[in-house]
Amino acid sequence: MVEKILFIVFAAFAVAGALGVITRSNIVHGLILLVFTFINVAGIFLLTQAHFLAVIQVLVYAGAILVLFAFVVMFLNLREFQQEEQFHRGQKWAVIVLAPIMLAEIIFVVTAVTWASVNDGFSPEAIAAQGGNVKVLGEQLFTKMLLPFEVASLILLVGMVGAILLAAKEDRESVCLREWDDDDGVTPSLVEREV
Amino acid sequence: MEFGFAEQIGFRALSLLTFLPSLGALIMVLFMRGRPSAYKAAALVASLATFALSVFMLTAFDTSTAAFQFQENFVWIENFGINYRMGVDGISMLMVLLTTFLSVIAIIGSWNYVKDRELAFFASLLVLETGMIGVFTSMDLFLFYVFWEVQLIPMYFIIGIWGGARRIYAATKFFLYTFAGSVLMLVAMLAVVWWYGKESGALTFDILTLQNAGFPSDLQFWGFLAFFVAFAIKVPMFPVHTWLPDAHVEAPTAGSVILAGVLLKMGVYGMIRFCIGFFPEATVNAVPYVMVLSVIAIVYGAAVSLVQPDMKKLVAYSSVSHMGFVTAGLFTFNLQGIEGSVLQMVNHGILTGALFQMVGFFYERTHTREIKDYGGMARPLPIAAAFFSLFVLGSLGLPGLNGFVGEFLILIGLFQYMKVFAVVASLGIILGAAYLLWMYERTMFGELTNQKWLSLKDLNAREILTLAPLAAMSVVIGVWPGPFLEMLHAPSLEIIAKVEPFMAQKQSLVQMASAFLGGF
Amino acid sequence: MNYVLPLIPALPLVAFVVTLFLGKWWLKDSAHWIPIVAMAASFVLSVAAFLAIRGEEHAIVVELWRWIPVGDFQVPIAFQLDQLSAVMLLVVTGVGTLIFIYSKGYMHHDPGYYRFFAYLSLFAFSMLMLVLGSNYLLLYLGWELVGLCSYYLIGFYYHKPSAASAGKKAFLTNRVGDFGFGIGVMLIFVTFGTLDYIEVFEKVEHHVASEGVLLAIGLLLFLGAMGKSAQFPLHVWLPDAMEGPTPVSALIHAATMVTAGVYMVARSSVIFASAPTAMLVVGAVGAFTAIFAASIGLAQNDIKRVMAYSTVSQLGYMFMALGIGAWVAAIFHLVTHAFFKALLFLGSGSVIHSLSGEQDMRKMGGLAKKIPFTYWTLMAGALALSGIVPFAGFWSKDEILGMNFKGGGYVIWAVGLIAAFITAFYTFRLIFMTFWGESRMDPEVEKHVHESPWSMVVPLMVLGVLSVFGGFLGFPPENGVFHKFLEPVFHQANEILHVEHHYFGMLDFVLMVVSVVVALSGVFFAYLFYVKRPDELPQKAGAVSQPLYKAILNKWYIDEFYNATIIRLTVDGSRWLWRVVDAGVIDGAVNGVGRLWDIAGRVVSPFQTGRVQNYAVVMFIGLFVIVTAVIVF
Amino acid sequence: MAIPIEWYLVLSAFLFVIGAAGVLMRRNLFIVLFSIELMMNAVNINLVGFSRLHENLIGQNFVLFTMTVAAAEAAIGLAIVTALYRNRRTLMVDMFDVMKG
Repeated sequence: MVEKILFIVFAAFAVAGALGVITRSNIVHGLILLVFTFINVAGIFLLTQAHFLAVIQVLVYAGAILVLFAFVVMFLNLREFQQEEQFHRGQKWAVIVLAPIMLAEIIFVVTAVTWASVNDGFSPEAIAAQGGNVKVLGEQLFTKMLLPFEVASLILLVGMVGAILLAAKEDRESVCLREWDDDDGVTPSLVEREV
Repeated sequence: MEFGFAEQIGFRALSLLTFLPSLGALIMVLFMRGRPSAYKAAALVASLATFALSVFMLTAFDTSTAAFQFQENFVWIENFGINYRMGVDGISMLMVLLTTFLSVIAIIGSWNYVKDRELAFFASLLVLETGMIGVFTSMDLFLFYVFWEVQLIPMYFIIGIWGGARRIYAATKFFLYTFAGSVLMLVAMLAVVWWYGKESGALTFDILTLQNAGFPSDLQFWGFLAFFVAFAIKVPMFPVHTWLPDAHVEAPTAGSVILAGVLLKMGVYGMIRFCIGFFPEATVNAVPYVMVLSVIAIVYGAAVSLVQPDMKKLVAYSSVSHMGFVTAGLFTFNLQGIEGSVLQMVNHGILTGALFQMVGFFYERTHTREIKDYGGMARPLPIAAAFFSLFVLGSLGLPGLNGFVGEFLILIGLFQYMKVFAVVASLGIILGAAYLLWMYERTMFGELTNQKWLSLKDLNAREILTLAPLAAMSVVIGVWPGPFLEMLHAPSLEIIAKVEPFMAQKQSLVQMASAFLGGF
Repeated sequence: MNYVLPLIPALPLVAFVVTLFLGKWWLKDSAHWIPIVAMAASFVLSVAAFLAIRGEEHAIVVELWRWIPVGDFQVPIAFQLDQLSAVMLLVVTGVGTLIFIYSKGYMHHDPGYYRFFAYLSLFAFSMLMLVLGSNYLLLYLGWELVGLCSYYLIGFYYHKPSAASAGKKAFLTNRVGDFGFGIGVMLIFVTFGTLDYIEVFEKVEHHVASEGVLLAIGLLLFLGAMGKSAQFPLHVWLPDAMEGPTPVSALIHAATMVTAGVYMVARSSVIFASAPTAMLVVGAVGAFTAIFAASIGLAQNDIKRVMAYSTVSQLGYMFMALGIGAWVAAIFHLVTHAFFKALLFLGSGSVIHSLSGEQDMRKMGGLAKKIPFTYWTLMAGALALSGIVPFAGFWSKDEILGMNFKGGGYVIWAVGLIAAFITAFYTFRLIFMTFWGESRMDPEVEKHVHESPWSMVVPLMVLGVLSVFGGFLGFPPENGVFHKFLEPVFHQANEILHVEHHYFGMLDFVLMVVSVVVALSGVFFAYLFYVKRPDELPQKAGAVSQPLYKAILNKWYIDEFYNATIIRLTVDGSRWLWRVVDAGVIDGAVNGVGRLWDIAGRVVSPFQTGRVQNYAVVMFIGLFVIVTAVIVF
Repeated sequence: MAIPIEWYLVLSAFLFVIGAAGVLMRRNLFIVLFSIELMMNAVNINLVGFSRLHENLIGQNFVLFTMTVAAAEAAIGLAIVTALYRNRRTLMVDMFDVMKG
């Protein structure tokens, strides 16, 4: 019973935070509300006995990713955008009308279905008996899920390299491409350069 | 007797023939960049070698059979029953000869015509030659389709890059027209293969196998229609001909020569191989419609030619008229009609190619193609005028030159099929004489319209060398067509044998129609 | 014969090729030798052929090679020598040789000297192919080739637009005729399964074809003959053809090519004999043309045009003969006409030559003393043409008229008689206006009047002699040497027609007298008009029949009529087809399809804003629709 | 017993739709990125919920991968934001519309 009450509380906070994120015009406010949402989601993970995930959620999302965001926000000095309009005019209304209906439909669908358990045997009790969530999850991750795990690390690496490449100061070689991006009418001619 | 290449000639002559020009193009592009005299010579050598090879193959060619000869066959994509299979019968052999012959002419003729990107131009011509020969030699549907598309691309470039002022429009129109047709053809091909695969349990793209498949009536109808539309666009037949004048007017001379000389023939060749070969029953049902369209094309093309102000456009429309004869002759399904039709393809290739070449030579000198800008050209250019008159006369069907033999055979065939058509087609011949002579008179005869034409130089040795073989062929076929016709006897009989069973059922209808038209 | 026969056309062909290729650089002013020698050799060979075939029952056929062998359509290049072709050979090579020699003098200073002789040789070759061919397709070949040569030679002075367009007109008019001929040939093939003369005629005799089909064949062939032999309504090209040099007019447009139609009908005598209606048409068209063309000849002032209309008219006589089944008479007239009309043309050419190119008779006069050779030879020709006894034209023409009368064609006979009167009138009008009376020449021209060189006069004299005495070949009428010689050729046709053999009788004599009287009265009236009172009578006559005179002067407005109807209709119709149907409807449809996609693209492309969120919304809406659909259904 | 699966699903639906709405209607590129993170969290909740329901750990493992990808995505996304800002001096999404015909 307590679990359920806590769930409702966490869920309510998370939803409220999320709504805040998409409605605030100040980015920093949005960022803080996002952290708030993530922390509530971590709470829900805790309630579900996914202790490791809850910790990771706080560390990675509320920690690493949001720090990253915060850095960039400060770095770019985005205050000027607050004066501009924050919502798409036409699209806003389409979304405002459609989103609730969509939500209702999804809820209708998920509640209409009877969900049956597969019962693979990793009940919270069993996990606790085997040494706790972290141990069991770790064992699985490094045995059954080893290959995906390595691939994930590769993805991270690629992401890192890509981020550095993209954000790095551009050298003069690619000036051409940027001009093209700027759409100022100068189309780079590969043919001319070849001749 | 076996007709594999090994028994007949001892080496893979057809593959060699097909890819020799491309090989030449490759060598040119790889090793001769920037040296015009070298790569032009290489292009000439490659095309000459191809021509020589095709003539050499003639010595081993057996005219007594309709079987495919010099056959090569090996598995290409096994799962779909696609083979690399090549072979020629009399009809395709003749077309191959025409192709190799005209390619040489086109290359000599455009020696100094193109000013920029010459290497690419000559390479395109050679690749085009490969595509054309491939179309005529493939015995596998898939291979055929590949070559069919291969020849489209160089031609698109030739028109689009080296063409006249409206070249992009013309090239795009040419491409889209043809491509619309070939897509239809592809669908029909797949339908045919799929049906045969379902019936026999094994997919095959082999043309000979499919020719004997005996498709059901509704498949015949739709298949015929799809193939026919594709080929009719290529020919081009009456309502789908409008790409031709534009393409010809904008194309460079060599492009026009090849386009009129060979590419149009691929349409008729396709009809022979596929429309008639695969769907004899539907073909027989379609004969009256094809006839009407062809006869309309004959008269219509001639009439429209009459009032063209542009020489090239005039010749282009005359092609519509002449190709009308070809399709009309083919669908008479008697020996005279079919052989006349195939021979007329050769004749048209030679004559119209020559006419385009001549117009090209005039254009190089005067930079205009408008008939009204000419006049009295026989004075400064007597040799050109003489050649021009020979080709004009051949084209209007003067006996003793090649145009007559084909046209008359077709008319004889047509006359046997239904007299009215022959009479109307003959009207086309009168009009043909009218537009060609009128053009000749207005350009070559009369007062000199422009005094600066007086300083024009007559044809030089190279240009005479371009035209002389065409003129010689025109006379040879005109007085001694026997050897050419001999190659056609067996395949033509084969075609007739194919449609004959269905003709019998249809006969009464034809009779009814001819009774309706007064029996005359 | 196996070697002689092919050589006859081959020699001029060789002369043509050699002259054409070497003429410009090597032969130049001596380009005439090879053609003349070749032609003379052909003549000798023709004589040999003539002697060989004399009295033979069957034709000699020499096959060289199969020309078009396709299934049951087997056409050889083969020559057939029989009496008819032997006569034609002699005419073509004989008159041809004379005219070749004449041309040497006439064309002497022309820059296109070699070209002229090349064309003439090609013509000789084609004409010989025409008469020697053993089947209809070869006839067609020769037929078209002579037309081609005619085209070239009429347009010989190609820088003159009138000459160029006259050549084209000749070719196209002939093409209209050939349209019929071609279809006729096809019909022959489809009906008889062969094109070979001998086989076709055999099958006709065995009634393989119904009379209706034969009638159709006959009329179609005759359409071709009408084109080539300039019969009404396809006569319009011949007068214009006088744009060509005079030797051409003499050889092609008087003596040989234009008679090809007569030859063809005579050659197909079996077919025509089996289709009486066709013969009737032939006779009627011939008679009408004879008087129609003669009437136009009355009012022409150009010396060559008078001759041209006279030729058309005389050809009409030949068809009159064919129409009644008088095959031999037609060929006889063909031969004598070749003599005297070639003579007349060459003579008038000589006049023109003497007058430095003047062709208008109103600017001549009093020439008799100045160019006596020309005058006397021309006089012989005129007498022959007018049908004065005993000159060549009299015998042949009288035979035609007589046969018509006896055959019951009284109307045709009467028409022929009137035409004979007109002929005599305009012929002597020509003589009187040119040679008699006062000189009306330009003084400048008059100073330079000279007799023509020997190369021109000698052929004139030879032809003059032939015009005087040639008629006796056909004496006595219907039974002469000529008739006996040609008998085997027309044997079949005469059998079909059940012709009985006539002997010369009282009726014939009366008819002869009548026609001589008519001819003489024509001469007399001409004398009255143009020698006695040249200043008043012609004007008076013209004034009395004003509209008629005007119509005649304008050739009955036939050219104008054609221009306004057929040509106008074709050109305008074609232009309509091109502008409206081709460029408008068909290409419009094609471009319309293209434009349709263009418009569709323009309509749809705003949806592609380039803003990712717009696309996302659309995706979202799509998702919404799908989910809704899943729930609802 | 414990929390029913439907609850997780409903919560997840809420977060997802809110995230989607944010992506669709906000002009600021940052907020759009935030919203994407929200949507990913919604997915995570689902995964964890089902992991609980089915009494196995596969769902939880997947959440780890999701987070990895999210981290990579955030890094790349921010790099792009930086580059874009440097070039165009704006981060309003609707200003980037060169990708059209």
